[in-house]
Amino acid sequence: MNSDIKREELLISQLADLLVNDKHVAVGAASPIPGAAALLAKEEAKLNNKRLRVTILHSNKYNNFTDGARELFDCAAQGRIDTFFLGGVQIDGQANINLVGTGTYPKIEKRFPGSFGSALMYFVVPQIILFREEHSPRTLVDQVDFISAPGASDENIYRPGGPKYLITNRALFKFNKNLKKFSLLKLNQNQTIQDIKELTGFKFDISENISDMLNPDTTRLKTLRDKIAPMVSEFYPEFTNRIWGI
Amino acid sequence: MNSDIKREELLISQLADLLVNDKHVAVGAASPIPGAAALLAKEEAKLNNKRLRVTILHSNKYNNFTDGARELFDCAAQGRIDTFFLGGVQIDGQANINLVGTGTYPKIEKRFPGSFGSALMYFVVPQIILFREEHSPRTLVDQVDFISAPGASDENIYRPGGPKYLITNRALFKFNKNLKKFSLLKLNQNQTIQDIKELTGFKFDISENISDMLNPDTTRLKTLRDKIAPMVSEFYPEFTNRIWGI
Amino acid sequence: MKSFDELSLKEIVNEVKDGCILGVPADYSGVPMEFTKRLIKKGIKDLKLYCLPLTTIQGDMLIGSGCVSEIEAAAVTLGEFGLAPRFSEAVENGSILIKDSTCPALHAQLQATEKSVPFMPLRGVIGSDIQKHRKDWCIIENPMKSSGVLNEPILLLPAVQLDILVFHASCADRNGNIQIGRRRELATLAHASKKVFVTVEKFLDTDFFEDELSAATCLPGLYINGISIVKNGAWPCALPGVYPADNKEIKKYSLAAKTKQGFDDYMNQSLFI
Amino acid sequence: MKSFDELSLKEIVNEVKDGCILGVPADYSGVPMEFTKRLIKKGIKDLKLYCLPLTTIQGDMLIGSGCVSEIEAAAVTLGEFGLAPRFSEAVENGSILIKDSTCPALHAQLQATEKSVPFMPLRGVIGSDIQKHRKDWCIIENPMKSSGVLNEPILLLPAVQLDILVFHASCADRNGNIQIGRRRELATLAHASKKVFVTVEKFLDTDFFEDELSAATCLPGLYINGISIVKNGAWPCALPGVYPADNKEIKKYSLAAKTKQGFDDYMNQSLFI
Repeated sequence: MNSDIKREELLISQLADLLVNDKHVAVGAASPIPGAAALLAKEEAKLNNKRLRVTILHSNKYNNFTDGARELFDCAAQGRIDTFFLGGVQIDGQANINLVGTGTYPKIEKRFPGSFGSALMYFVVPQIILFREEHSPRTLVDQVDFISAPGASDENIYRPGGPKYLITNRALFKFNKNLKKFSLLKLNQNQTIQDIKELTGFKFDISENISDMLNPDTTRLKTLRDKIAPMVSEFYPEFTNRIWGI
Repeated sequence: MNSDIKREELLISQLADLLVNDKHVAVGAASPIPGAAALLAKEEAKLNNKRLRVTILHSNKYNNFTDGARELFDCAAQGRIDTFFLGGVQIDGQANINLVGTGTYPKIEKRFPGSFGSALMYFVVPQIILFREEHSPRTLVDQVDFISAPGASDENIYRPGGPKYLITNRALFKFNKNLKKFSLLKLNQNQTIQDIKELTGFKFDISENISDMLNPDTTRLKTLRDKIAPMVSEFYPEFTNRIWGI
Repeated sequence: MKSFDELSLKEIVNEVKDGCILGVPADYSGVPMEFTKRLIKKGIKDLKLYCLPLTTIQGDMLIGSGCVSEIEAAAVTLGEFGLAPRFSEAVENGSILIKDSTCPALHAQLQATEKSVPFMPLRGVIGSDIQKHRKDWCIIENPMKSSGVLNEPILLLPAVQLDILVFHASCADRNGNIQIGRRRELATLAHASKKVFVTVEKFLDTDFFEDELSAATCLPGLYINGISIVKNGAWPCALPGVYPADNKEIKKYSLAAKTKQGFDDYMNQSLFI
Repeated sequence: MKSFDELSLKEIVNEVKDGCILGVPADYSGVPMEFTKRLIKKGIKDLKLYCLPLTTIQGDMLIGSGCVSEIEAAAVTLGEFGLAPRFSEAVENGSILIKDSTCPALHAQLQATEKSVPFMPLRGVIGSDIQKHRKDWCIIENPMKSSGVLNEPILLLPAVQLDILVFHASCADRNGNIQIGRRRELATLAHASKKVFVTVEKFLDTDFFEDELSAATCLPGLYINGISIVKNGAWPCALPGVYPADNKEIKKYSLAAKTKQGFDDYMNQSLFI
């Protein structure tokens, strides 16, 4: 077994750690790393005699829905999904996310695909994990140009869900709902707090128990490479080919 | 072929005449006579190179729906059903129908099953045919004790549909929407206008071109007995056994 | 570890608590009759039945056995075999509360819960005595400038969440997915229920999701809290596509239940023999 | 007489009129690519695309070819192959109007039409810039005393009716019923559309309604105005359960379409060879 741990493997492992208390994790479009993390967490739950259900929309086999494309949203609104992943062209310090584009809407300078289902999912799924590999002042900004979904809402708005974590290539943040602010929780290897401060466009707190991201142990790495990678190749063949050569 | 025409056959034939301009007729629960009429009309449409779709909820074969029990109502609300049949414990002179019971609600004296889907179907299906075999002052009343669905609505209410005809063992009435009143159109054999007046609990007009209900001709009767009866026996075996001995 | 909970029928019955809102499927969507009899035998009290949209012998038996305090339905009937006698009598003597409704309203109230919105609009119904007696419904003027007519009154129905749903189906796969065919109202019921239990004729050692067409016929296991094998579990009602109704038995019931004494005799026989 | 209309692809294309609202299925529900190319070749103008809830190469091609004036969608993207270049450029230079939405809103607006109600409520969304820019949406205080919270703002979305829907499916039966498997968003689209046309890989000489399980996989012919056989009609998109996407071709398109010239060359080649 190759012991050089890849960046993607570390992220998958970090994400899997956040799913240990879940019963149902759903993964949206174009998300190979969250997809692999969810399947890994499911496999490890089995060993602990627990059940974790994983719905991967991009897959046929791991797509648990039969009521059409709206079922993801209905299911989430019913409170039946514990964790979902969202990304963003821009993410700001109040956890507002922008999937639409840069510039002053509707006069867009650079247009991206659009908001997908974020404007509902962000409100109703208890644990939303923001996932954006690129960690730069361009992606993590002080204020997003367009709010696809707000990080926080007024008291009279129905909102059982919201942002819990933000993970990038360089760091893991926890979102503090009351302060409406991120707090730096973990650093990727070779990153310093100073690095992160320079590369982050918004102000954040530093957690008291800040630590390094730990590499997956041998057992987990073996599960990931031997069992999970082939599963992921069903629906993300390009990704698994690039990372694991399968 | 037995040429003694049964009462049920005459009613089926009368109803089939009302369906000649339809594209889609739907038939609800416990309605063997409307069901047979719809299938007869469909068969005759075919001979005229026209298509009539028939949805019989009580059948598996002739139930065109795949979106669950709500599809009948959604489909009707979309304007995709031309004719539907409704009955009533009581029907009054303004075409209000009562499927709930007699007495002063909620203190019911005699309780019947309930309103089913009448409170929507009566509003959205362009041609509702009221069908009640028993023609008596007990069933055709001046004012129903409970309005399951009103015969007419205010101008600002969305109502593309409503009552068009009322047919009983003894007579066929047409409903005049503007006058909110029935008009006697056809008499069953051996009935006089005077008979009908005595047996009807509400006041009605007499059509200028009142006529007798005509028996089905030999061709239609043959179609009904040879082709339609076996089809109906799939979903109303007791009825077809009683009427046609099959 | 098994990917779902296989329970005994007794365990399912024990999940039903006095006073809860119980989802009741129509006669065409898999009536859990064996479960119903056990529930009666247990002596459940004060059930609130929510019928989608009607009930036949299941509701009549529960009412006749004194298990029901309230029922919301568009109809209670024995179909070809006439009125539901225990229901009619209970309404006539005021021993149960009937919240009279109409089929599409019963669907829409569950769809509101399915979407987690507080209400659903519905056309029709306005001007009926159904609407006049439903204090939990309300009418607003259409506030939507971009659709409909502005001064149009629109009926709003509240979201209703069921405490528990039990239905009978032909089979479940090895992951606890339930084959419901085109009886998709069972999906609506399940989505709107806090807990869902299913009795099935059998388990199939297969995965419905391995094939797109068989996937289309099932209710995903994620909505199901437990499954129990109960052979002939809908009898004497039909299980659509599997077995027809036992009309002789339903007729027998319909005649017996015309009187309280006849009903009691019938139930004693069917529960204890 | 045949129980449905079998049309040529040309006849279907001719049903689409300049300026109409065209329903656009997502990449997982049967994209009618062959139809789309013919529509472009015909020189259709001023289309208003309603995507449920997104579009990929179909929308990008129509936009790049100048056929579209307006698009309502939750996303336009080439998925793994990056941004939809013709869409992005058209938005950036203001040559099309994008009504930005979110997936559940696009579903709900069609469900309103499905039920013929003027609006549907939706939770979430409030406080986003999507909502702030949608003048056709409105917010009311929850008027429902029996459900939800009284001072809660509730978003209402208008019913949207499509003029025409065209999608591609694997097969139709002899009565014009269409096999859609679990792609039930196609049923929602069809219910909300004035006219519906389908291209299929083939006809099967069977009746899906003869069996309860195969019935569950189909969209009833009653919603369909015409069907045409078009082999490989979704290429290069996938037809779920039948063939996968031709990723090589989509990648080729994604590279070509990065410039207007590259796009024109690609389209010339794919339309006229």
